[in-house]
Amino acid sequence: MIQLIIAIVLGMIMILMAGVAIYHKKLKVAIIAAGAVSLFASILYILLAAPDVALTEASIGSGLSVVIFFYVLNKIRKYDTEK
Amino acid sequence: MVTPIYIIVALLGVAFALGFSGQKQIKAAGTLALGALAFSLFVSLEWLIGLYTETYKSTQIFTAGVNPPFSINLFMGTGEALFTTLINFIGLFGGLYLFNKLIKKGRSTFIALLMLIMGLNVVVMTRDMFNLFVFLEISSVATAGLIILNQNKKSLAAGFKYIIATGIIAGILLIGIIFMYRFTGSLNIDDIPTGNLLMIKGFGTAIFLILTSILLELKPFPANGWGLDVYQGTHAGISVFISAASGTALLYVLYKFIPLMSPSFAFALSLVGGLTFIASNLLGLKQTHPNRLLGYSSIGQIGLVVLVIGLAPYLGDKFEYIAIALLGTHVFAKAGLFWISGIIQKDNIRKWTILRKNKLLTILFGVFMLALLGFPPFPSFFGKWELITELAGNGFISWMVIILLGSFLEAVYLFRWLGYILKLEAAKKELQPISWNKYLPIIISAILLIASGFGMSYLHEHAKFINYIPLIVAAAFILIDRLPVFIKNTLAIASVGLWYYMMYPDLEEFRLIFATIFLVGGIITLLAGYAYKGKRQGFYPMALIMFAGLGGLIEAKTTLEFFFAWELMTIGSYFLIIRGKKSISHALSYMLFSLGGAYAILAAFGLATVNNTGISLDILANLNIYAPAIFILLAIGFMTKTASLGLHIWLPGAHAEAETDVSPMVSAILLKAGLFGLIVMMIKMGDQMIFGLSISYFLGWLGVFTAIIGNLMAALQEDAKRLLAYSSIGVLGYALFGLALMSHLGWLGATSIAITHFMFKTTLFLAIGGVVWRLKTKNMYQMGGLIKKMPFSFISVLISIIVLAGIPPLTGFAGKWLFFNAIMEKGWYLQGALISFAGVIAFLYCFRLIHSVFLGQLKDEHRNVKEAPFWILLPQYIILGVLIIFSAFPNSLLKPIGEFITPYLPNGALVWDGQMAYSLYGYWNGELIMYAVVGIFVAVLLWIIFWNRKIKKVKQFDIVYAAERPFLPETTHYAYNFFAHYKKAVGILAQPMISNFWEGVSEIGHSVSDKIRRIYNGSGQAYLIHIIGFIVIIFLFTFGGF
Amino acid sequence: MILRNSLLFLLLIAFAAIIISLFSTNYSEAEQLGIVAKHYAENAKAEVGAPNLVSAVVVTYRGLDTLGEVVILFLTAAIIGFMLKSKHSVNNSDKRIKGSEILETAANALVPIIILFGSYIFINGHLSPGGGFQGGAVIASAFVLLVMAKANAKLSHKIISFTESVSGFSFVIIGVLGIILAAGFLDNTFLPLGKYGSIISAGAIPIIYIFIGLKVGSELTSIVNNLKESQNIEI
Amino acid sequence: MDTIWIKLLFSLLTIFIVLNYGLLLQGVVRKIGARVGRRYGIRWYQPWIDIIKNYAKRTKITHGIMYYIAPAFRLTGGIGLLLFMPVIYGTDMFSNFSFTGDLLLLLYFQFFGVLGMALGAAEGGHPYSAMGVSRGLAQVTAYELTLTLGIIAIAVQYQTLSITEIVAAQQGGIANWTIITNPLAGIALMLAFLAAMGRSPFDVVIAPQEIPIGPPTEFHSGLLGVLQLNRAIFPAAKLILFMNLLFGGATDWGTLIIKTFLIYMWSVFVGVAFPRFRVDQSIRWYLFIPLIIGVLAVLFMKF
Amino acid sequence: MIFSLVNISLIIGILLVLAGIWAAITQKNIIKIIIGFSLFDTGIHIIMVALGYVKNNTAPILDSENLRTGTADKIVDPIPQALVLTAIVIGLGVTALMLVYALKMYREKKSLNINSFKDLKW
Repeated sequence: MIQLIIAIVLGMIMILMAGVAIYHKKLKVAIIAAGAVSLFASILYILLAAPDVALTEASIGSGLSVVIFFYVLNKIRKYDTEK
Repeated sequence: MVTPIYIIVALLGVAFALGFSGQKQIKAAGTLALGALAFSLFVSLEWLIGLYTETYKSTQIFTAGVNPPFSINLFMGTGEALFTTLINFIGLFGGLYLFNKLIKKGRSTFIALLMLIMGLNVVVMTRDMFNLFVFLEISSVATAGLIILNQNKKSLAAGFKYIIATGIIAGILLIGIIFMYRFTGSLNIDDIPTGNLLMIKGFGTAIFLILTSILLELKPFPANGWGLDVYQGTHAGISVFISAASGTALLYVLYKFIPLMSPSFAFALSLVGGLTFIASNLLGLKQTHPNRLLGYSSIGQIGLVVLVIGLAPYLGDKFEYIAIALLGTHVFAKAGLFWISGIIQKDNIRKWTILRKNKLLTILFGVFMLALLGFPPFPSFFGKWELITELAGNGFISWMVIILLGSFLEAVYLFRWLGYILKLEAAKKELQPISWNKYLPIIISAILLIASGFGMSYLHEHAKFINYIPLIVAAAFILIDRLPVFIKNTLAIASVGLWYYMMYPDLEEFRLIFATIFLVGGIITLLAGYAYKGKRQGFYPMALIMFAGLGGLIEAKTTLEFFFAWELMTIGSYFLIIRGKKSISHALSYMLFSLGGAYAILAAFGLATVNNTGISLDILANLNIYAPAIFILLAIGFMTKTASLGLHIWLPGAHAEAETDVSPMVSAILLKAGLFGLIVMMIKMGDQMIFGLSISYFLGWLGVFTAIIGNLMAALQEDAKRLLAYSSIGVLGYALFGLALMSHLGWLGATSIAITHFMFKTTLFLAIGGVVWRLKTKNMYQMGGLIKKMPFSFISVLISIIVLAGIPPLTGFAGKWLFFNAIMEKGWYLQGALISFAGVIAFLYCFRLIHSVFLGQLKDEHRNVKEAPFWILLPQYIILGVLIIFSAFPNSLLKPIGEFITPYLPNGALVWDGQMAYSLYGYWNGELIMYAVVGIFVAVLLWIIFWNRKIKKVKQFDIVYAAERPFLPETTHYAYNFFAHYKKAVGILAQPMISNFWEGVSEIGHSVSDKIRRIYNGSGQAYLIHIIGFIVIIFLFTFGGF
Repeated sequence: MILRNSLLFLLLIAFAAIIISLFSTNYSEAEQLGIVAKHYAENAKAEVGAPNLVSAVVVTYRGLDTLGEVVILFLTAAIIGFMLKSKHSVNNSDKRIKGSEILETAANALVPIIILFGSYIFINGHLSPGGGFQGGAVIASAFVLLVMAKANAKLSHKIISFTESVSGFSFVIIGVLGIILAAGFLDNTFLPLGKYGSIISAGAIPIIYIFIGLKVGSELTSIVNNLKESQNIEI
Repeated sequence: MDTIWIKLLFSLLTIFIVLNYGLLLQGVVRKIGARVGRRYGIRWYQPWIDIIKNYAKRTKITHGIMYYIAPAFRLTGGIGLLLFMPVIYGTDMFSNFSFTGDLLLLLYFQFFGVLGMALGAAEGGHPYSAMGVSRGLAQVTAYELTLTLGIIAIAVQYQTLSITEIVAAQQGGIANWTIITNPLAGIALMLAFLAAMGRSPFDVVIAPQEIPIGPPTEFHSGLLGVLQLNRAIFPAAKLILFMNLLFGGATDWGTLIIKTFLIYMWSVFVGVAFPRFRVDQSIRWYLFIPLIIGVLAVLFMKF
Repeated sequence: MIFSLVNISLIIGILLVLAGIWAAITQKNIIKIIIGFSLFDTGIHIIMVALGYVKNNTAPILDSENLRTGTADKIVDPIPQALVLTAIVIGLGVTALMLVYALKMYREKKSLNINSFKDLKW
């Protein structure tokens, strides 16, 4: 039962975060929100008895891919300020 | 025997190993990569050969040492072997072609190439759905990497659109796969149950998602904007992989899933395929960017194969044959075209004129184009034939129409393009030198295309009897194209003559007559070729292909052979016509009308197989419910060649612009092919009724109007050759009318007109051609008075027009006399009166021709003109000799023809008494009339000569004039707008209504094309929406609701 | 705009309806494993010898997929490298940005530990959750940290790509060894299965995971590195 | 063998008779025309004088070979037309060469001379000649349609194309003449006949009253003489043709002369009464009323 | 029962998928579109894992306990998890590629608006 509640809460947060990711004006925030969706997803994976997936999602989905997003964003911003 | 897994191992291993190499060893690394590709090609080819010769058996390849479905397994059967061979071929030669470019860009590009090919290989072989997904992703990512080879704005935008589109498609595929796993507990394709489950939602939806995403990868209309942008944005060498390799692999995946398709999905699939085929070819009409145009064509071709896959259950055991023929052609031809495009690197098809600086590439371009359009002897010809036949056999008329319409649209832009290349103002720049590694792939594709054409025909139960020798002989002339005209002409005459000689013992009846017109006529017109100097490159192969087609028509025993020959003839004549100076648009319209006609014939032959066994021409005699439709279709097909009213607008330009000796070939000889077809058709089918009315009755009226309009238009022309061209329309109108009479005398008249038309039109075209040859103008008002300079040409024109006009005592009268009697017999009085009216109109242009060219005032600049070359005169006089003999002894010609006709139409035959012919109504003695006329003429002439012994010849301007004497021939020669008053009186009939109609049709097509293509607005987002929308619509279509 | 969005929304609803129709007839919540999964649960010990079934599936049963997955990363890394390679490389030494000292020191201390942790994850992949991908990602994050902390740090492309190639190549070779020595491509049983549940067991799985880990790590590192280096290089 | 020579002799006789008759007709008609116009007019034997005068000219010029032989073509056309037709019904000898061909032969052979003439005139190089030919041909096409319709109607009526048989079918009194038994065809043919005779209102081709225009413009002396011979024979031959088709033919020369004279008068009267058409007008006219009559004639026969 | 863990996860997954698609088809910013794709991917992954879940079963790591009690099949389905592993990595690759594309595209046009890249059309 507790699992259910956690799952529902997680789900609500994820949907909210997804909304932020889509609609927030600042790309930085949007990216972080998207990373958060991934992070919460990995918690959900643990609930779903999938530790391997959770580990992967955490390290890749909310880790590396956010880093890459930021690198690119940073690069674009830098370009803007330089020119 | 090498396990196919080594394809993966080799490609992967080399790709990983490339990481060891630095920029310095890049050449070695590239060579190694090509080596790996060559190895894969070798493996798959070995399997293909082994499986085909049945030395190998199809094999499952297990991984992980566990049996499926517990592990991933690959499968190598004939299909897989064939498809991996195709893919690896493209991989190897595409890599070779791009070698220099890839080396410049570094090893990553080689990695992408290797991975793309490996991915596609696995996609073809795998039996595991998730594995399919992974390797599809590999190939998508690799493609996305290759697209930006040039790293410019366009390729970036295109690549991004490609990634997001394939990304969303892959996601949907993944959803489908996971649900499929959820429902069946297995990821193996072979474990998926088939049957009625497919229509159940849930399970059915999962299958639907899988199938639809595969379909989407094949770029179906309208969810294909991303694909088109990629074709346009990327290097042509990369497009080869996308079009030829990826498309091929995905089609095979679709094929693997055939057992899973529900009938409604299969129907949706074929509908999408058909729509894609038509729409992308329609949209191609307005396209000028070569790569995007090829993209449209490519998508269209793949749509066609999708259509075939959707119809697979109905095609039975022919399915594979058809699909492979169509796909094989697509692969080789499209690869070749893209490769050529990569060499040319022009962004507008109008700038492609530079291609013709390179003869070899031009020939190859033509080969690919003809192959794409399904001309013989390429595989798609047999594929399309079988497809149409099978569809007709199943009664799928609308599919047939879709396929033929789509092919036609494709032909429009491809031939327009070919025309631009061959005829537009040439670019000044030379083509860059092309390295061997760019040539080789193109040449090999072309060779394979031809070889596979022969292969497909060998595999076909009927096509294997096709006589290829004439075609091979014609092709051999390409090899000796550098020899001088004299040698080639002699060889050409010898080969045509030899063929006729060999054919002769088998000839009988109409086949004898038409074989003589085609081949002996061909020899006579070829004689004029000796007048040319230099090499005359490109002429002989094409002329001989045309003659091969014409002879093939005679030899044809089956509908397939007939159609084969018909298409050959069309190609050959197209290339002959386009040799003319301003013939670019005329050649195009010739080709389009011919193709339209050919498709009508194809459809008719297809329909004829319903309820019939075999494809012998005799099945036409034993027809089914479609008989009237077949009759009409065949008639339309043949009438495009005889240029009957409504289908004639191609003719004047095409014939008028052609070269001196080509005009008689295409006019005097080629048009008869249509007549021959009509005769064959009518002999086999008799007359047909539609809504209780005889179709031939309509044909009769059509013939009448063709004759009137043709002759009237001829009378109003300023261009001498155009006049003759319109005259051909008119005369062929007579012939059509005669055939439509469906009576002994009608046919006799039609046949004799066919023969005499051959003779006088050859003579006229050669004579006028000789004049044009010397004067360099075709406008009659710029000529005049040439009787003094070119008396021999004059005499030949004189005799010819007397024959043409049907004035006794020459043989043309025979036709008129026969017609009149036939009309009386048939009771078609009004038509008869009109047809003789048309005959009188012929006098107008006959006189205009001879007057404006040979009589009247000689122009100053023509005072030193010489008589036409001997070799142009010689054929004319040979023919004239024959004409005079036929005139004096009409029964030498008409009696045997009558005997040929009697078995089919015995009633109302002529009764011969020496040279005296009796019909039911009248009588006629050609010989005595000749004697009488000649006698009177000689007597009168002698009288004149006697009385005017001391006659004095006056100078040119010594004419009766009231006021000051004229001194300019230009103002004195009454030739321009010669029949102004006639135009005023009946000009309303000469309005270009038919041309306007066809131009309107073309305009509508193009504007529809322009409207529809606006859906590809260039935004990647819009393309995503198209994809989602496409899925929804197909879902609704398949399931009829959510 | 509103009209367009509402139309798009309708389209999305329709698409949602398709997805939901997946649940309409045959779907029911799973009560037991499917045939294949059951086979794995029962026979994995004998066939593969790895307690972590996910690893068993990833590395052996569906080894070809994993190979493909590695290939995708490899490809992306290669393509990104190709795309970001500038036409004329400018040395922007004057534009160096000083990294924060604290970060630098912390990074120096953390990086080896993280790398060690990553290696642990992939070496134990056949026993516990985790494996080559996760381990590789962790290793990569160590380098990301390094790169972020030290503005001037330069990772050698050569070493990265060498590691990448060696590990990838070895993966393929192990796969081929499976054909030669055992029952098929990527069959892990050409090495002894060893004691169930111990580190050195499960045939070739740990070895493959090591290579996967190295490969994924080096590939991800190279992606980040390429991105980073391209930062200071202008068009 | 003998019959051939006898036939030839009779043919020559036919030609001779018809020639003189034709010249006489010319003279008489011109006289009548003048009298109607309140002029004195020529003498009735003026045509003979004209011919003799032309032959007697000493300067003879030519523009070239085609010009030179054109009169031969022309006269051959006229004589041929005459000889391929049964002139006097019932006599074998005055049927001349009509056994060699039927009505169709005549229909097409009439163009033989026209064509030759046109060619010769064209070689003369005078623009008026070419213009005349152009007009003439255009007009021919117009009335030819009506003519053909009429002839078809007659051929259908009698189920034959042989003139001899057509004439035979009309024997036995006026009531059997085609003009009575098949009035529509008769009217159509008589309308076509007007233009065939080349008289006003359809005489713009030659435009005889004005400056010389039309095919013979350039011809002089002996060559013109030949043409004049033809101008006598050719119309007469046409008259005989129409007589044969519509008015029961003739069994003796007297009947022939009377009938043809009367037929000729038809065109003369029309010519005197109506002003000249332009070519395009005459074409339009022929493609309207006479065409409708012709079509009706044919339809009438068909149903 | 509707409100089971699996069903909730599935709903979350589907909503994420839809949200991702929504972002991809409505947002003009390329980075946002890419974010949409990663949401789409995450959603699919959640669906996949949820579909492999068997109620009350343990993670697919067999310890001696399972083997001894013969309850080896009391685990959740390992296959979807393995597939998701693969899919996540693939997703990362594709996302990275898209991002680099975005970067390069920005360099070309100084814009991240997807509608600025309409040079190729029709």
